[in-house]
Amino acid sequence: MNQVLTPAAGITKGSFGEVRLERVGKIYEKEIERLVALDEFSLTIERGKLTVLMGPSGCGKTVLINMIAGYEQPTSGTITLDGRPVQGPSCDRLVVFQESALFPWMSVYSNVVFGCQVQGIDPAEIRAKAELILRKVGLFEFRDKYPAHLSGGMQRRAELARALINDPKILILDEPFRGLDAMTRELMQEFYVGLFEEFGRTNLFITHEIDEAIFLADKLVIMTYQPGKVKAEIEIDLPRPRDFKMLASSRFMQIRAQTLELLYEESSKAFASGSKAAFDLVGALASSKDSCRIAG
Amino acid sequence: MKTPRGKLLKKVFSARTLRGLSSIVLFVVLWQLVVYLKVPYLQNLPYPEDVASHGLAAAVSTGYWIDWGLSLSRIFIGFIAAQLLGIPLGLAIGISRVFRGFTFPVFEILRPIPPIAWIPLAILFWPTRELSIYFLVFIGAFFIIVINVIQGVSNISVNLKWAAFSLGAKPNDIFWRILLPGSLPSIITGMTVGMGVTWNVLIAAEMIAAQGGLGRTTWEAYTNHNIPYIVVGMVSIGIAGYLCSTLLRWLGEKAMPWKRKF
Amino acid sequence: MSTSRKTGLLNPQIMRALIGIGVFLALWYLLTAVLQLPRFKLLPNPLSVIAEWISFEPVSGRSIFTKAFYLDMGFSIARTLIAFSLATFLGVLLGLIMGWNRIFYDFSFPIVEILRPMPPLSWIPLAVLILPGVELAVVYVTFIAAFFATVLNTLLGVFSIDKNYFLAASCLGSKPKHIFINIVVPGALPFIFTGLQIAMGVSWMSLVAGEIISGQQGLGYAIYEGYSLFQFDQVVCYMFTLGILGYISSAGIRALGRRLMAWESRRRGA
Amino acid sequence: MASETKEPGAIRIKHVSKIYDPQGVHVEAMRDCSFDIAAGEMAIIVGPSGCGKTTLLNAIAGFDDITAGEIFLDGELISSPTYQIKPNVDRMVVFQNGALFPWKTVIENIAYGPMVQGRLTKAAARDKAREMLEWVCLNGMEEKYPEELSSGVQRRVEILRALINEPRVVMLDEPFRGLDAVSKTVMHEFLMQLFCNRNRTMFFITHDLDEAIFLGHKVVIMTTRPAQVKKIVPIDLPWPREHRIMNSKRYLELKGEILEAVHEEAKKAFQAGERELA
Repeated sequence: MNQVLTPAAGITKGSFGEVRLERVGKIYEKEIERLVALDEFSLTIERGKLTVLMGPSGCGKTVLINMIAGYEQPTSGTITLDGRPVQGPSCDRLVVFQESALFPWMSVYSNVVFGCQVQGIDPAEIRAKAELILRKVGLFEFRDKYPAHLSGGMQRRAELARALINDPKILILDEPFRGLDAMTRELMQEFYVGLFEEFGRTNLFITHEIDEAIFLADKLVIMTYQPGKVKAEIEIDLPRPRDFKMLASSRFMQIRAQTLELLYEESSKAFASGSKAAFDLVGALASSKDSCRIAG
Repeated sequence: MKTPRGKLLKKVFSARTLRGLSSIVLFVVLWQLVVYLKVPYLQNLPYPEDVASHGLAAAVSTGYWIDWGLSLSRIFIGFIAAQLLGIPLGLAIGISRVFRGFTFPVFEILRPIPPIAWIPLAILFWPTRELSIYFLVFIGAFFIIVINVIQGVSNISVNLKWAAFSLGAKPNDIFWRILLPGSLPSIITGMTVGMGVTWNVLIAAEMIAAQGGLGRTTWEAYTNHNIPYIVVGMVSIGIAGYLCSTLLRWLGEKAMPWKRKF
Repeated sequence: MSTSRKTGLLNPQIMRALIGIGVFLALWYLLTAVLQLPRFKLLPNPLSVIAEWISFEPVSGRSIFTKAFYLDMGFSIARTLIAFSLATFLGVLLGLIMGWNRIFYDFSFPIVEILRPMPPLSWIPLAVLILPGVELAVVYVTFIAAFFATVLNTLLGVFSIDKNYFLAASCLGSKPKHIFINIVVPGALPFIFTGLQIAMGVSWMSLVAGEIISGQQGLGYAIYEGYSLFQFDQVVCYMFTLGILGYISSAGIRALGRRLMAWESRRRGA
Repeated sequence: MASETKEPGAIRIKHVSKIYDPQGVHVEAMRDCSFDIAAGEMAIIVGPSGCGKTTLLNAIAGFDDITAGEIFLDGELISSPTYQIKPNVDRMVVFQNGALFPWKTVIENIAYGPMVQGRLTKAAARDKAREMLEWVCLNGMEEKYPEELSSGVQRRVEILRALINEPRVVMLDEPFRGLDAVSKTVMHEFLMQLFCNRNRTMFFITHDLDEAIFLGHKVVIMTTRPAQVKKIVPIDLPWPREHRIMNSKRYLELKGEILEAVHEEAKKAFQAGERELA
């Protein structure tokens, strides 16, 4: 897949944005319940860097994305993009969703050009741009197919193309490779990291997979469980361009062990507070306390 | 390598096809036998060949085809009216919470009333019998389509709407390019289900109140004690209903190429 | 604090519903009783309908205080109940066996497919002629309506079961009867209940038609009788009665389904 | 707890091939696969998606037939083109997407096997099931339905449901797919402990190479479709293993070796997949 990565003039470089979250809080009030999803969350998503966010389920990652994208408003604090406050959805902050959000009733081509079309860009320009980007992601021959007729990996590439053609200042990816089989997932990571290394752009990537996180990231942010806060920021100093062989490097394994430790700590806390998402730890904590040993 | 023809032959002569055919033959033989042996209650059934000869006689008569035309035109007029009113109403209820709050309860009060129970009021209200039958057919399809459209709209993933907003879509784009195609599968389902109910309602309405039509001739065959023709009528209604559903399925496939499987 | 805002009559949800219903009734009244527009003046107005329904001495002889009303209801309910239970029993059984046994499916499915497109109501003349007594004919028509809906949904239900459950069960040493009881029946249950919901709706409709066309007694019959005797208030009363009964019966099925499928409702509740 | 027979569960796979041919679509899933799994060995199978690993599992379990070759279990023929032994309690499968019966509670699920086999009465089977749950510290889960549990716990229950039948071989088809890193760690420790105490032959399909090396006695790498054995890598790390081992030099060497082989096949498979769709 690397062979398709030749520079394409249609995708402009340099529209890098910087997102600053300052003491952001988000509280949900439902009936009598009061859920503090985020509390005093401060983070800078640096210009041109790939920031990866991890944390136990239910730590407010999705809320965070929704607020950066402008689908929801924070209860307190400010979110700014290049110094200007974020208000409502806009095409300078595009999200690639967990479950594919390609419009199933449009062909790949129509999906990719949708944004440009509704913004009223000149059709000839759209066509040229779309062709370039479709070739870039290796989907040019598939442009007339519907999303359901593509493989999972192709769908993800189509979605990346739909976002990139609009030249967003920040690209937000919410567990984009979830649901793909392990093999496709690894190849997509390679493809995506290649794309990133070529074009830069500010990226925020959310994932559950520890290997994926370390393989991709410039900076790894680990969140705490309810209320969501920044627990740790780890600079990933693996050299770029990244290569799959790094997965077997000792530096990689070191970072992995360190990250796992932090995540385990958070999951235990989540488990202790009764989160169903951290349920997997049941039995594990008990057996580690030696209160109950497996005996043949 | 196998030739396509070989594949076709294999399919035609597969165990499944043979079983299916033999079961149909068995069914006809059993029917014959039941009548021949004068099994209690079922002895009044006509012989299959009687039905067949009556069917053939009907197929070459103009009156029979006029009945087809009458029934089909009633179905289409009532059905299309139901879609024309039901789809916009469903979309409006599905999109606007406020509108839903006002209209849905009334809708829910009227919906459980069986369409056939509307017959007397329909006859009373509409100036002609024909109009009242259109109305009944309309009622049969209307509630189902509305419910399905509402479901269709609310089943559209919020991510799709958000994605469209992010990409710069205006409410107008969202409606025409997201909500409408997104609820299309439910609309088609609603139409298919509605079509089944509609035929049911039409037959009852024709039996009770119409002049001409497949339901009416079946009923007249009953009053004349022409039992083979009753069966001919039933089979014709079955075929007509089946053709209508097939037409809808075909339309659905045309309208939703993205759903097609390879 | 925030809870108080959402409950009570001031809740916008309930307010809107009440306003909606109020506007509907007012409009109905306006059209039929006040403005008396050409065709509308033939229809009964809501006040007279309600007055008739709760009157001690109804003109039609039928209100919630008369025996006749409950007799009509009883007949209809009994017919539906008999037909529906029979259809459920036979339909579920047939559907399960068809879905479970490939060979039986190959033999029986074509026949089901041939008989199914005939609307249940087209059976009325034949049923009246062949079956002794009108009562049986009405029940039969109601039965046929529910039967096919149940068979098809049960069949779909069995086909919807994840193949892995069958494989896992065979690994665990199940014999066919175990697979039937432990996999096929519970696995198809969600679809069976969808089928029963649909079947219930169709049954009521067919019942009414059967009663109108060939019946004696019952709500459908009374509706038509009311029409021929110019008791239009009674017609509307009975329409709503049918609506209420239909609603209650499908609610009953839903409740039963929730009880039988604890694993589903608990998941949703969680 | 161990069965009486001495070290049962050796599998021999000899020249196995499988061609699918439903209605003339000719798909060669496996070609001439041969390898052995010793009794009590944890054999990990890795290879690109859709390469035919599951086909092999189905053949051993008796779910599907093969077109050529033979499979033996403890010297006894269990599958050949003309002869197959039906799925049985001596070969248990834990499925990819989980196959706990959603309409049965945890304890009913575990007790199901011994009950339908007529080995234990209902009460005895439930007691045994409860004992097993306690044994792995999952007590308190008895009356829950599977879908109320997290996927990690579901998987553990499913493994218990297999083990209660004392099978000769346990086959796991990507059982920990989709779990997050922490849950996976818990699952690995769980399986490690189980394995150390109740030594069974395991046939374990996975994509996660860390999982493969951490748990396996040997890793069998398959090629893209039609599946052939590309390489068998014995894992010579000492038992029992702890996560610390992942930083050892030998571990990284093994991982590098396997990574390269798998990656090569994955790319081939991927390109073939794109061609097919075009």
